[in-house]
Amino acid sequence: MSDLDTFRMEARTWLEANCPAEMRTAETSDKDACWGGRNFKFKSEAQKVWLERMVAQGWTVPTWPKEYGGAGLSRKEEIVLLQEMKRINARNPLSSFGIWMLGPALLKFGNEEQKAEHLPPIARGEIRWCQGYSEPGAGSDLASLKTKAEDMGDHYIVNGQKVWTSYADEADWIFCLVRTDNTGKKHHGISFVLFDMASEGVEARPIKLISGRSPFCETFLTDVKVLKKNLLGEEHKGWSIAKYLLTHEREMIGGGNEAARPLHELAAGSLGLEDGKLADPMLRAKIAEAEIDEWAFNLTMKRKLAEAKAGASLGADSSMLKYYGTELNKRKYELMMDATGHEGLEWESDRSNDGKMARSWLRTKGNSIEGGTSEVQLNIISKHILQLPGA
Amino acid sequence: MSDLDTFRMEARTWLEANCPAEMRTAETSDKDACWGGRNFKFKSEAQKVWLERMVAQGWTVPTWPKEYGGAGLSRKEEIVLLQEMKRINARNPLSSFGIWMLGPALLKFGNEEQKAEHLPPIARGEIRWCQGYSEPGAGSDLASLKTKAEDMGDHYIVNGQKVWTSYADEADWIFCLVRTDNTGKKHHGISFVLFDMASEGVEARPIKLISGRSPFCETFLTDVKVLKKNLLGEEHKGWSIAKYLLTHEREMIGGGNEAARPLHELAAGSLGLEDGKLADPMLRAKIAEAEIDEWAFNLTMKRKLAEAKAGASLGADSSMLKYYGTELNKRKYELMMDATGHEGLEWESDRSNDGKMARSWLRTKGNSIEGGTSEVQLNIISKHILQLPGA
Amino acid sequence: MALVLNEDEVMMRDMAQGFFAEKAPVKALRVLRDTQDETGFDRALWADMAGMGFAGIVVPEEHGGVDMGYLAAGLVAEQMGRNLTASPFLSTAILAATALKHGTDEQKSEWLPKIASGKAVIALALDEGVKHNPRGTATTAEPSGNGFKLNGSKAMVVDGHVADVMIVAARTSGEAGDAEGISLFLVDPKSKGVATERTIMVDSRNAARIDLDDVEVSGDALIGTLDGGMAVLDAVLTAGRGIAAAELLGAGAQAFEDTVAYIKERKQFGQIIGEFQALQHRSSHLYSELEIARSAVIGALTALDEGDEKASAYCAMAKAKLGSVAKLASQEGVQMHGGVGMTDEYDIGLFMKRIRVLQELMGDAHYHMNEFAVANEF
Amino acid sequence: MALVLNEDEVMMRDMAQGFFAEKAPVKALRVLRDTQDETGFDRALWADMAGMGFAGIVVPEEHGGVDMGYLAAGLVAEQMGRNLTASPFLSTAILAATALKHGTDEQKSEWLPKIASGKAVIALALDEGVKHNPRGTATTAEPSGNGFKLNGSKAMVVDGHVADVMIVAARTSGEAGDAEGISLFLVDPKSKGVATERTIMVDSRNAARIDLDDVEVSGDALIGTLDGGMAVLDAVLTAGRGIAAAELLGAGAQAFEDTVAYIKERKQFGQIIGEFQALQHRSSHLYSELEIARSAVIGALTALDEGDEKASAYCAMAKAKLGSVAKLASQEGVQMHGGVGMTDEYDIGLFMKRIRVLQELMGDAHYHMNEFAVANEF
Repeated sequence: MSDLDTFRMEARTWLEANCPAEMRTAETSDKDACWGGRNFKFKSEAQKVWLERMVAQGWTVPTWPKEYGGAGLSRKEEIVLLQEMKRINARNPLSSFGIWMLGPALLKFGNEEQKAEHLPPIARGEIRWCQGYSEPGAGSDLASLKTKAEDMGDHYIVNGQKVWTSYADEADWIFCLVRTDNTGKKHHGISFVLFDMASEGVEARPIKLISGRSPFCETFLTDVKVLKKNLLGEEHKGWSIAKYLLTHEREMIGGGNEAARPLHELAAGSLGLEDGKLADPMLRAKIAEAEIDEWAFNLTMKRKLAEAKAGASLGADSSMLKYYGTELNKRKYELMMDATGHEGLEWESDRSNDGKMARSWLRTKGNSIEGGTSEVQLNIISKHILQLPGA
Repeated sequence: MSDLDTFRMEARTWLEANCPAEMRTAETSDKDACWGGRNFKFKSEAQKVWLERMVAQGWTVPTWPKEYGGAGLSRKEEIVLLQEMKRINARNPLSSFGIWMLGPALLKFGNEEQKAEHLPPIARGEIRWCQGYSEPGAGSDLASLKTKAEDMGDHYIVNGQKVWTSYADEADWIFCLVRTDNTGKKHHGISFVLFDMASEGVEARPIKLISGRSPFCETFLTDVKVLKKNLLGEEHKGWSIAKYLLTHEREMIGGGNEAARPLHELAAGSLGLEDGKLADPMLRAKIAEAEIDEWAFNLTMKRKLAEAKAGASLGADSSMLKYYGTELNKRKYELMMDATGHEGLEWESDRSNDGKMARSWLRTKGNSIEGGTSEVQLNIISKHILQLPGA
Repeated sequence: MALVLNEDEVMMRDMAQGFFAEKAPVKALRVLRDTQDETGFDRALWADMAGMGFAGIVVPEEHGGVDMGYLAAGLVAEQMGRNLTASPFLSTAILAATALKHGTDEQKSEWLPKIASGKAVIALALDEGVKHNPRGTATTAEPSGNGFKLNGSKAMVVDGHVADVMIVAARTSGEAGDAEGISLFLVDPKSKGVATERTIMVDSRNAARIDLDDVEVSGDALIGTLDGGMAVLDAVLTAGRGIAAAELLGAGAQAFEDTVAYIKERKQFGQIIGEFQALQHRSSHLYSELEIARSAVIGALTALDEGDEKASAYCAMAKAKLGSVAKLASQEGVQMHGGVGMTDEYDIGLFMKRIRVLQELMGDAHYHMNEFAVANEF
Repeated sequence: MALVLNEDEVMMRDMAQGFFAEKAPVKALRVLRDTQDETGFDRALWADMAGMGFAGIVVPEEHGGVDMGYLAAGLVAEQMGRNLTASPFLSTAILAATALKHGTDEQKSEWLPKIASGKAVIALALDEGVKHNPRGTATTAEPSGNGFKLNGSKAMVVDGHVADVMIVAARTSGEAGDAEGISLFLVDPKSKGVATERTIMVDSRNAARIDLDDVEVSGDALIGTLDGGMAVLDAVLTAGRGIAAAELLGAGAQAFEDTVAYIKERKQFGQIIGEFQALQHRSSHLYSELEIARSAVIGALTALDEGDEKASAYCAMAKAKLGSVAKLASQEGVQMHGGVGMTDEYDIGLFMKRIRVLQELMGDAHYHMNEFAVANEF
């Protein structure tokens, strides 16, 4: 028996013994997720117990070093752990931008003191993080950000406005891009800082979207004091950290949004069949086309992953995946709306699960905007892959 | 009875008496057209008689002044004449770039001597003209043309190369853009000159296209002598004449290419029906979509014409019509190829009328290139209609 | 076919333009939505619209209307589309008025003046499944006494929850799927057995579900002939599709113009984003589509006014084309607005919502493409 | 499913790349075309290809092949697509070899070694109407003596006019439209009653019409079971579609790369046209489509090699996707080349022609989209 097989049996045994039955059911909505943080209210005792037990194992962040709250697992062991969790349908114990985004950046760019201070509370779900990147004047062109951090010796004074800050109203700390130097090119003079959302001068307001309520906020920063020990990486050189995280984010958005049920089943259920064929022959054609594209796209995700494992760098192909995946997802939701007709257009009713179809459809329109617009991805492909002049 | 009604009766009587029976049948191919010129060989006695009689009436160029070989008709009378010709299915007596393109420019920009010299032979079909615009390095960017005309006092010496010169190998004279000044912006320093294709130093070679034989030629100009009296308009200011003619050409290409038979009939004939529906349900959807677009596009041609008659200027909307019409035509031919399957792919056989379907399909690909590419039309719309910055 | 507006039509358009921009701009819809207004439109506005002649725009003069025809009605609808104006124009002034022109003299005398004066709101209760399908009508009307007894369920009944009377399509013979055997009835929503539920839709406009449980109507409630309701419905839907296409044109054109204005202002990468050629070409393509679409609307409504035998086909084709083009305009609009296009604060999302509903009403693009193919026997 | 090439496969690809670029580049096709070559391919090249193992690439080793499987065959086909190489690879090495693997021991022993060694050219005579439609087979094979008598007409028979033997699909029971009742026969083209006409197609490659007039074949000419030919045909067409998709990938990718190279050089308006953002975005979109398409080809052929039960569906899906994507690549290619893209002098038009024919062979994108829907019961 290989080491990996041994690990698999141990994991299986532990999970069987420690995952509460209630945590082995599918989440029914976003609200079922455990996000942790100072103000988080557990939905159930089982949710709390499940988090505590996983934290004790170091399995909220399995590949992180043990000293920072992880279990020091290899990538292969992590995959085995995830497979075993999936086997019993175990819920993710902790959803966290700290784990998904800041953690990897801290591990790569942080100094020893920063890692020791911030990583363990992330692993334990004690501190919830949000991301302060976009600004009203700096969306696709993130590097033109203006939020200013003035050097006051041992600290900065930060002034400015961030937008699209997910869960800023619920987060404890923020990792944030600020401008520390105005004199050079726009990609220089950006610094990557961390601060407590409870600091004086921080105000977060939720943004209402076309799809309704959203986790996004506008965040206003007025004379916020940020200690210099909370500067990640070198001063003025935060852009390289930001880019590292953006690539991460792009990969998450590109592949994340698979509808559970094939489009054609939804359509057949909604419209019915005539002589075995979807009652709307035009829609039938478009669904077939979209599903073939989806199959080929999913294969591409797998292929690029396999190539990356084999040592090739994904590079700018992450832009291709992000572009294609989000545009395809938008197409799919348009077709779902076509298939569900009047019912899909309902906005507020039990029958429509509070307008779930319509809201999801509208929400997908943001897929090709957030994390770098489709236009930006196409620019990146033109420049880095096709090497077209002036791109 | 209005004057117009009187004219209609006169025209009807004359046409009945003078149009030979043979000239009242549809042309079966491009080869049936009468192009005139020094070297033209009439296909039949009837074709020759028909031209001579129409020339005598001034009806090859009905709206031109009588002194230049026209009949001095009003636009409304011309429309009546065309209606009456159509009524008896009379063929066009004379196809001519001299009539369609150079003539209007001569009338607008020519001096008295030039009009007297060139217009009558055009009206009589004695001199056949071709157009020397594009160059290998100047396609969409026509104004960057390099063919050079050196000032030698009373004449120019022209050197350079033209391309896409339709029927250069059969034409008698050419109207041609040349550069007389190199020092300013590219739109300046262009002059519009006329010369005999029999001049020493002129050589025309036909170009083979992807669709097979074509009327297009490459034309090489080596030390060609052009008298200054053959300069149309002012020296260095030929661009305004060129633009005037380009708008003309755009309108011709945008609307010209209607297939006689509805797409769905072609498809039904080729594929057959199942339960009353086209055997290929996917193609059926696309044909319905294309035919609805075609209906709306044809209405748009009519609407813009009506608006122009009502006094509005067509302006940059000619670019919209050219863009939409040619792209739609390409779509239609793709669908025809889909509908005709293997048969449409044949290239050389009696069965396929020498590959007419495939050659026509390939030829349509040039629609969105010649007369200003689709990209150029979109640029024009962006700039002149939408007034987008930097367009 | 005249494809250029004449003087009267230009005047009507300009009048409507000024009226809606002043009285019922987009923010008026926001107020109705955010106050959860129970009527779903502004009754004072509707009275004003009647005063302008809009409510009676296709009602004959003898019944108190201005009888200006469907092209003129389309010019009004276009401006409503541009302003996202909520009103019973489509349900009452177009669908119901067209239906009642096929009614008995008594029905005309009773209802057409009330339509023209803005005193009655009338809803068409037709669709039952999730998609438009007139032939699929399964609601039944069985003979009962001197009249009929109706049973069934209707969905997406525009203005159904505030209607003074409804026009209900029900089957008096044949089976769901048959064109024959459908009849139209005037039904009082306060009748015993009628249950009305307002359904809040994505566009914040009016729609309702109507349940009919042994609802009794008298024999003179029948509009048109028994079993021959499809002929009346064809006329009603032809008009409705043409006018919906006109509203889509207005909404699509406004979404486009808002977007072009936005990209002329917004800066990214140190450039006005409207300078980027990729956005320029997409904008110019959309401009072209909208021009083509405008011709489709004018052509269809002109054909309708001229009594052209192909008017029904043309209105359906216009509805198909506008469904696609307006949708593209809203999609490109949100994308080119970028992040702010996703916020409720900007109007572009409201256009996307209204366009989605309009393109679904009375048959979406796919429906009409299929019908086009059937009508052309392919 | 391994979606990354292993070492052997990389070697095969590199070998094929070098081979075709040297021995059969695009200009070789021009020579065949312009000399009106009667064979339509270069027999010496085919012998060389056999020497390289390409002819026997799916033939078992016991019959003289190298048995490397369909993914490897796809790598060869991709390079042929890039070079527009004319050869009997598709007809003989793929379609016929796959069919004969379902033959009797005698058939295998006789024909598979001849395929692998390049000594026999074998054509599949299947389609009859203008579109691909295996179930529509109407050619009949009636019992006659110890064998059968064939009557009917076949079209678009690739390599039909130079075939040493043909595999003919004919109906032994049932009616056109039935999947059951089709049988496959080996037919000698020199038999009495066989009339062969080469049809010159737009891509200058081989195709023929075959008329069968009381053609007698013996009982042992049957491949597979009587009336059960569709099972063999499914296997044959699955392989053929997968390999045609691979060739389309090569042709589409080369058309794209030629175009990108061209727009990096060509100047208009004082600018390299590749600097125009509109062209950049369209190029980047096409790059994305080609990457997606590549996965479809690799996934389909891998499934085929692994005996995945969905291999048939996957190969059909890959054919559909590649038909669309390669077509887009050729259309964008001609447009971005501008005027010279229309001339015979540049290669881009030749790619457009070949891609059109390939996407038509064995079912176009519409055909496979429809089949996909049928297979998924919608």
